[in-house]
Amino acid sequence: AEARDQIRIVGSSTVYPFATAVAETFGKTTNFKTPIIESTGSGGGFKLFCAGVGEEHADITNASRAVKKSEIERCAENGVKEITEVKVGYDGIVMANSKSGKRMEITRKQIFLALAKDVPNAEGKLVANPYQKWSDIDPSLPDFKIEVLGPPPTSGTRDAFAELALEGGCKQFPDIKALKKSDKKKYKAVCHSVREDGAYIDAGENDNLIIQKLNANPDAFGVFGFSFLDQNSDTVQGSLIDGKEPLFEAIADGSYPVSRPLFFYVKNAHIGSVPGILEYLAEFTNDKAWGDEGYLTDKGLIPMPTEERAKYKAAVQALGAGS
Amino acid sequence: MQTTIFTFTVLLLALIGFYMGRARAVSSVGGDIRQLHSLPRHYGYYVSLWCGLPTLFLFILWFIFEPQIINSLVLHNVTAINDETSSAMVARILSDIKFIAANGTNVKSATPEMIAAADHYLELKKIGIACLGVAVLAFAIVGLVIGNKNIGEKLKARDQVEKAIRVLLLASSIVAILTTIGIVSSLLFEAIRFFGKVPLSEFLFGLEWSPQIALRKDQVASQGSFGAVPIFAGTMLISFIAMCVAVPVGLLSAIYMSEYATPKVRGLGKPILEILAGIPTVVYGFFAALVVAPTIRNIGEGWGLEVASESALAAGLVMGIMIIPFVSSLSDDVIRAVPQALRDGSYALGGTKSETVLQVILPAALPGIVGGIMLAISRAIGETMIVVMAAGLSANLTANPLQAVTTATVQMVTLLVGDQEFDSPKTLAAFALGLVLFCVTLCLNVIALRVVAKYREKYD
Amino acid sequence: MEMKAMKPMTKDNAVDIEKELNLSNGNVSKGVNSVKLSQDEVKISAKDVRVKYGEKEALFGINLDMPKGKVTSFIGPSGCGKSTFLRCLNRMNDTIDGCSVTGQIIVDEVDILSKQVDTVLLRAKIGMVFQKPNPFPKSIYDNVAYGPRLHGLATDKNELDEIVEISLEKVGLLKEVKDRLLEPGTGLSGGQQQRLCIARAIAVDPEILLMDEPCSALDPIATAKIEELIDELRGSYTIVIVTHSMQQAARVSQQTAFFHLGNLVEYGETEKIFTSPVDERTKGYITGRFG
Amino acid sequence: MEMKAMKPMTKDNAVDIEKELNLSNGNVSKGVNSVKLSQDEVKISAKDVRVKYGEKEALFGINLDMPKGKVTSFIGPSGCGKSTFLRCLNRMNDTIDGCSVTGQIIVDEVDILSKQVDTVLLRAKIGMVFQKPNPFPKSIYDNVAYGPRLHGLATDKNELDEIVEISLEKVGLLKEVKDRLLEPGTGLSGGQQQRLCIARAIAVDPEILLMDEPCSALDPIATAKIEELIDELRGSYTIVIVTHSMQQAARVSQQTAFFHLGNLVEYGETEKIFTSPVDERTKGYITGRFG
Amino acid sequence: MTELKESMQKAHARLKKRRAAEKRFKMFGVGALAFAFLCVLMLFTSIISNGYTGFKQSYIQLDVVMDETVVDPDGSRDPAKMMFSNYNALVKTALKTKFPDVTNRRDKRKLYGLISSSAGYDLRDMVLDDPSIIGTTQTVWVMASDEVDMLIKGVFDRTQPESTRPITNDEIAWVETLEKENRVEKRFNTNFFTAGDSREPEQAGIQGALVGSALTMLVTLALSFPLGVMAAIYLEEFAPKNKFTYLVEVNINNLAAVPSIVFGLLGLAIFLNLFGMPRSAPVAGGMVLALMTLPTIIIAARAALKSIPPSIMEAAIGVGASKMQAVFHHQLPLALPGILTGTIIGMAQALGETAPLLMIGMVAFIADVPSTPFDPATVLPVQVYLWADSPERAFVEKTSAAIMVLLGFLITMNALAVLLRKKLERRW
Ligand SMILES: Nc1ncnc2c1ncn2[C@@H]1O[C@H](COP(=O)(O)OP(=O)(O)OP(=O)(O)O)[C@@H](O)[C@H]1O
Ligand SMILES: Nc1ncnc2c1ncn2[C@@H]1O[C@H](COP(=O)(O)OP(=O)(O)OP(=O)(O)O)[C@@H](O)[C@H]1O
Ligand SMILES: [Mg+2]
Ligand SMILES: [Mg+2]
Ligand SMILES: O=P([O-])([O-])[O-]
Repeated sequence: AEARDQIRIVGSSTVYPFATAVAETFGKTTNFKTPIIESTGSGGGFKLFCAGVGEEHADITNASRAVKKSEIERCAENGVKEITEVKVGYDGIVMANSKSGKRMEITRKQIFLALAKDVPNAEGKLVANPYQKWSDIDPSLPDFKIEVLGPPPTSGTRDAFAELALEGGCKQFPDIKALKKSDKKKYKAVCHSVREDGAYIDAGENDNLIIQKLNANPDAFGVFGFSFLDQNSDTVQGSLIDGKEPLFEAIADGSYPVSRPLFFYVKNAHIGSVPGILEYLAEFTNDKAWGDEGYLTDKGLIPMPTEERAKYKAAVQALGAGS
Repeated sequence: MQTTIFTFTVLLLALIGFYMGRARAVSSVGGDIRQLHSLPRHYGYYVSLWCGLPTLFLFILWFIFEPQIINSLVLHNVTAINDETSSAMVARILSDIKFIAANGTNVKSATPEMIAAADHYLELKKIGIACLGVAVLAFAIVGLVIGNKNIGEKLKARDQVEKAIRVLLLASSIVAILTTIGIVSSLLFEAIRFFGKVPLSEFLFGLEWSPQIALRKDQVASQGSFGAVPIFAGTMLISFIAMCVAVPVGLLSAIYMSEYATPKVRGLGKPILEILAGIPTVVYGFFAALVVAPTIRNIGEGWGLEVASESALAAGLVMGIMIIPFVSSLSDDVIRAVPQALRDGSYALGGTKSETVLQVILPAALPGIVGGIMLAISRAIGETMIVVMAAGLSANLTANPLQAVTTATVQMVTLLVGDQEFDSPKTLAAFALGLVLFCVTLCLNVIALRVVAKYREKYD
Repeated sequence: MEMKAMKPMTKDNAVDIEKELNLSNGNVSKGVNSVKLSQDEVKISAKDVRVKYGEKEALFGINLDMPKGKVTSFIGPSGCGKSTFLRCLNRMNDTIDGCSVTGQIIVDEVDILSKQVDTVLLRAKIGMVFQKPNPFPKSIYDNVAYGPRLHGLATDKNELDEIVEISLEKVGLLKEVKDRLLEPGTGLSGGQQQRLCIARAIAVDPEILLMDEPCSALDPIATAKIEELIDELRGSYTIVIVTHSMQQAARVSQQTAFFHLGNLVEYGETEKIFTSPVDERTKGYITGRFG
Repeated sequence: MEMKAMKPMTKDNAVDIEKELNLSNGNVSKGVNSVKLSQDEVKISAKDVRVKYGEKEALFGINLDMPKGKVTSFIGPSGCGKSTFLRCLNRMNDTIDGCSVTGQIIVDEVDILSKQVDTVLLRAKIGMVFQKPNPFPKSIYDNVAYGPRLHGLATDKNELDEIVEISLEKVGLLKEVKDRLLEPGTGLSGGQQQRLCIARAIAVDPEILLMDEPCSALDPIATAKIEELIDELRGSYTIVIVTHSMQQAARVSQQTAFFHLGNLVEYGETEKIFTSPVDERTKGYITGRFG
Repeated sequence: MTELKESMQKAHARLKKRRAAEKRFKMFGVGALAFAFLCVLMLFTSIISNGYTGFKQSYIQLDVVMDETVVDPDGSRDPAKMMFSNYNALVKTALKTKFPDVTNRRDKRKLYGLISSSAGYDLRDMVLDDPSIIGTTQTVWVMASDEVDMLIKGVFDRTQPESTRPITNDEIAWVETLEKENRVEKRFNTNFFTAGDSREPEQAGIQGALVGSALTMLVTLALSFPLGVMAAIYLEEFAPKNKFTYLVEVNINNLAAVPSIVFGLLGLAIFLNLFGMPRSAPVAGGMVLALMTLPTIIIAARAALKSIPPSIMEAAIGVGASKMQAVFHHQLPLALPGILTGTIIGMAQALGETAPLLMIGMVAFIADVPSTPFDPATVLPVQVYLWADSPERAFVEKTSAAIMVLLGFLITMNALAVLLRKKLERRW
């Protein structure tokens, strides 16, 4: 068979817009073919990526979370022993509503109370979430039904939101925090479970659709990535969480609490055999791309601090030297 | 590459065989083709078949067995492999070797032994191809000669050729069976693994569906979060709503077009309706989510009803619109196929058109209409996009069309393309859903076929 | 039956016929009509009935008086317009696109071809039975009850039962199907089906019964039964029957009309038509020279 | 034609017929056969031919010798098995699921019912024409040329042209369609279509021509032409024709066989059958007592 | 009718009601048909009103100095080297000269953002085409960036307060300056039809997906049509009526109800993993869709074959054709129109499918236009799906425009089949 001369990338739909932008520039500014990037979701990406070494397997996988231990094991089983992790930046997860409604100011604790499956009642005992209106939680919050459109349980964004926003609020209850030490499983179950009585609505993976639905329903809130807020700032507004507005700068300096890192993973064994991988990595880690004013920021990526960038860039360059 | 050349060679030989066979047949009767059993060209086909068919089998055998033979030969020389090596390990080494063979020695895993194995591999490949070439050529030529030799005045060439075609026809209809086998087998193994983690009874009768909890390994099914009842109930609710739209609208349109409308209206109307079936479902999805759902919500709230912003009603209504043509086009055909004699019978008794349609034509056309509706239901059950966009993914067990529900296909798609984990029941659940859905529709179809057959017996 | 007429037709006499036809393709059908009926003997009176299918003329002005309470049969070679004329008599031609009927057909002093006439009621009054038995895909009971239900002839279930029973009795089907009134009518034998269709037509209590080759799909025994039935019904109904069998016409009818290529060639007492036809064409057809 | 027989059939004689039928529903058909042919006069010889459709028996042992170069006609009431028997003669029944034929049919010393016989060649030798004209939706030329092409009867285009022309000439269609050989055969009139079908059958140069009610869909003029044609073809072909018109049987055939409910009731010279039938049933049918 | 029988009088009385019922029923029919038409109309208007602007693109006129020190610093005029020069710098210089008072770094970035990043590649092509322009000043029309395009098309409201607008006052001012000088123009977006996918909305084109769809449909048609027809012929004409035939029949009906994503799973397991076919390639996609389409075609083809009058078959057999010949010479050509109808419906469905392709890697970013069925490719519905999921606002109109192209493709495909069907239709 003829050797493959085109990079194949799989993985997260969150990283997809950034990876494609890099791939396109890479294709246009070099003699290599533009890589093919499949949007399979982080988990699906690892599944394909870890299937083995060789022509028919992907070279790079994008992920909106770090690789899991089970996935590393699976990789190793299939002979994918060396992989390199590259963190590319941050993604803010925002809660937003239509501009025709009022901007919401909310804390993570309140988010937990609004969206968790079980919440502590006055005595601190866990009960099924009784709150129907925002104002039931706190009179300062608006007086209408809790209705939040967000990604389904199968989505990485949903996991991140649960971990950062819900757990962040959850921890603030001392009783529950204590649970963390005694019964870690229970702790996680309490902090990560999203209510299923209709207040939280699984709305599929299409964030544009959520935004359009918000426009149609001013009382509803949506949970989605920062780039969608950025692009639709004329119609939707991000809620302030813990007093922080979801702004580019606030996410970049880490003061906005709900943001998560994005990654991609490279299969070392393919470097040198599939042409262009190193050059692609170079393009991605170039400041023109992921720098503070790189083109990826236009696409909504929140860049890492300079030192962190330098660290990953060095790692990538080391790959090239090694082969 | 080489195989392409071989293919063309064989095709060329077959072509030559055709002309040889034809010529031989004609000359065997001294040019008076009337004495031949079959037409000269049948003798041509006959020789071509002799030339091509055995070679085709050879090709197939080669494609199945060549990799296995070469693999075992290559691995034979690799010292890293002994009897205890796990099969996963063997496969990995093999893929490494092939990778080296394809991409050269600057690959990371390239140890000298591996490189040698890769060279060996390439060598064997070359030999294999050469063998294939010789064998193919030999088979084709021998076939050609045998076929040619068989030709004589008495050879029933047409019968032989037709036999071959018949086998081909049979093979085509077996593709449907093979597809089914493929589908079942690609679902079955994963589904069995799923049922190893979640008991079948819980899956079939559990009332709660919540794959989110299962993501955390420790709690898997113990909380009963894999009960498929709400999913199938949702599937039925949405399909039912869709049918409530599609059946009356489709059937009435069909009746109007076939019984009342002028041929012109009918000629134009049918293709226009058929466009509805071809519009991509994403479009319907947007339409349902952004136009229909808010409208329903507004109306509902005007009436003081509790309406979820994502309702089964919105998804069902729009899905109903999408499948209108399945009902209308197929019903139109069967209604027109009802013999005129029945209409005449009713008219002659003083029946009006509507009475005739409702009391005579529809009952007579029922089996066909049921067939069309079955196809429409199939489509409704299999639809994904509209539900994802308009009804959401919450697995509520409810019969209230104003609430959000979800369907089996939607869950399958989300589970399969979402963030999955190896071996997690969450991913495997998709396969189980698929398998159960397959069985359900199979039962539905068997029943429908029986019902239709029964009606036929009664009324034809 | 004259055997001399049985020699194969030669080119010459084929041409003869063609000539005759050309002649009779003229504007008005000038058939021989030996029937003279008094005013109140007449049930149906057709006056210059012409039918066109699109551009194609199928009937060229038919004038015909059919007597009350008797059986009139139409005979003639295939395609001569028998069925077409019969269908005019209860406006069944209305259901055919592009079929236009002119002239007058007077039934009980009303011109049934006029636009004002309500075809629904007309057809209830003038029943029709078709060549191929066409029971509805319903139970035997529902088949017969269909008409009465449509027209609301019964006020309650009992009355309806009675109508069904009487109608089935009249066609001699009752004892054959008594136990299976609720089974589908399509499950009956051909002859039974045809009698069922007649019962269905009778159930709305019509005055006239039109039959278009009612026996041509039946075997001899079934045919015999139907013919017997026609004979019994005569008197209470005015019956018009189309048949391709001269034997049948001779057996069941009192008046016979012979059609040829859209014209009424000859009309008279059945016996007279069959024994001493006036027109050459009638003679030719009867004696088997053509047809 | 005896007018006394024309009285409507009564219940009594319907029962009579039923009795007769029961009698003849026995195992073997013991018809009257007045035809005695010498060995080389016979073209087709049927011996104890029985046909079943699934479980239903349609023919109960038919024995019949048909003479070479003459026209044999089958008559009888509807459903008596005429078509079924005719279709046995060129194995057309093979195409019907569940139809089983036993017995022997000897044509030119070969039993054509045996498995060894190549039906394709057989049907080329024994042509068939159907009740409804069924030209292929192709050009007139292709219709006629279809058979010769199938069997490779022409080595080149000229020869094929010739075959087509001769066949069309034989059925008297050539001068009518000469200029539009490439127009579709379905555009012809009914009579022309039927002649086209005959031409198509003749084109493969068969020895026997089977015709199943070839004129029943045609008007009198077209019928006359076909009958004339049959008369001309006789001699070069052995012709078997099914007809429901006794007049036609009388006009075109030399031998007539009368079938009734799956039995051959009577077989003889046409003239004899029509003037002095031996069997009661034949007499009843001929004189119009039933059918 | 002078003397009505008593029973008839009753009937007469009911007549009015029955006539009313008749009228009502007819109105229901008209209503149903009208409703269905209305749905078609509504869907079309919503798509077209959203999408027609996608066929236009804003261009901005700039005076660009083809500075030799940028384009060809070492003066070698070597195309291989000039290939990678920084042409965007030329655009930036041109903008800087046009708006000299922009000095702030942030503002400069905004200013450069007016122009699409494709401008540099356009300039590169110009230079490589004709190196003699190096050193001259060229007046060129370059593509505006997606945000400016949205502004010019009026999607962004200029009157809104700046903070709630995705575009700043400065940017609006610059665009208005350019507009005043007639340096802004909306043109037909040929690029949309000649380019592959891109992350920049203004550069994104449909050609890759269009060709991908065409190739995929070709594979689908080439497989499902003959297979379907042959299977139908076997089942309708040759198969003995036994258990096996029943099994096949149930199977085929059931396959029609299998969710399309399951066909994707099948394709992944069989075609990719077992047969080793390339990922993301139209061959594999076409094969998966062919399996999905097969039941529809078989069902339609069987119905079409069934409706051919048996007299044709009899005629052929009567002159000595074998059954096989009769079927292939007569039945099949006559059934073809009906078979085509089934093919139209089946192919229409296949054309709109996304879910099964997800499993075999066709839901992907692929910038290159495929040229063979073995090249990686996406298809139109996938492109629609991907664009619909992109954050950039300009992709909204692109999505609708892509849907319009998809519908155009569908209607063309159907029209071709309908024409063919008309041609094959024969009356008898
Ligand atoms: N629906 C129709 N459209 C066009 N022409 C028709 C139609 N029905 C009948 N015809 C023509 O009108 C003429 C008379 O037909 P009609 O059916 O009345 O004949 P018929 O005497 O009943 O013949 P048969 O004995 O075959 O039933 C024929 O030439 C026929 O072709
Ligand atoms: N394909 C079939 N399947 C089952 N029964 C059949 C089939 N064809 C004919 N029959 C039956 O066989 C018997 C003889 O039929 P056949 O068609 O031979 O009668 P026929 O004499 O040609 O009548 P007609 O004059 O109406 O054509 C009839 O009872 C008929 O119902
Ligand atoms: Mg008639
Ligand atoms: Mg017959
Ligand atoms: O596709 P995701 O894994 O980023 O949700």
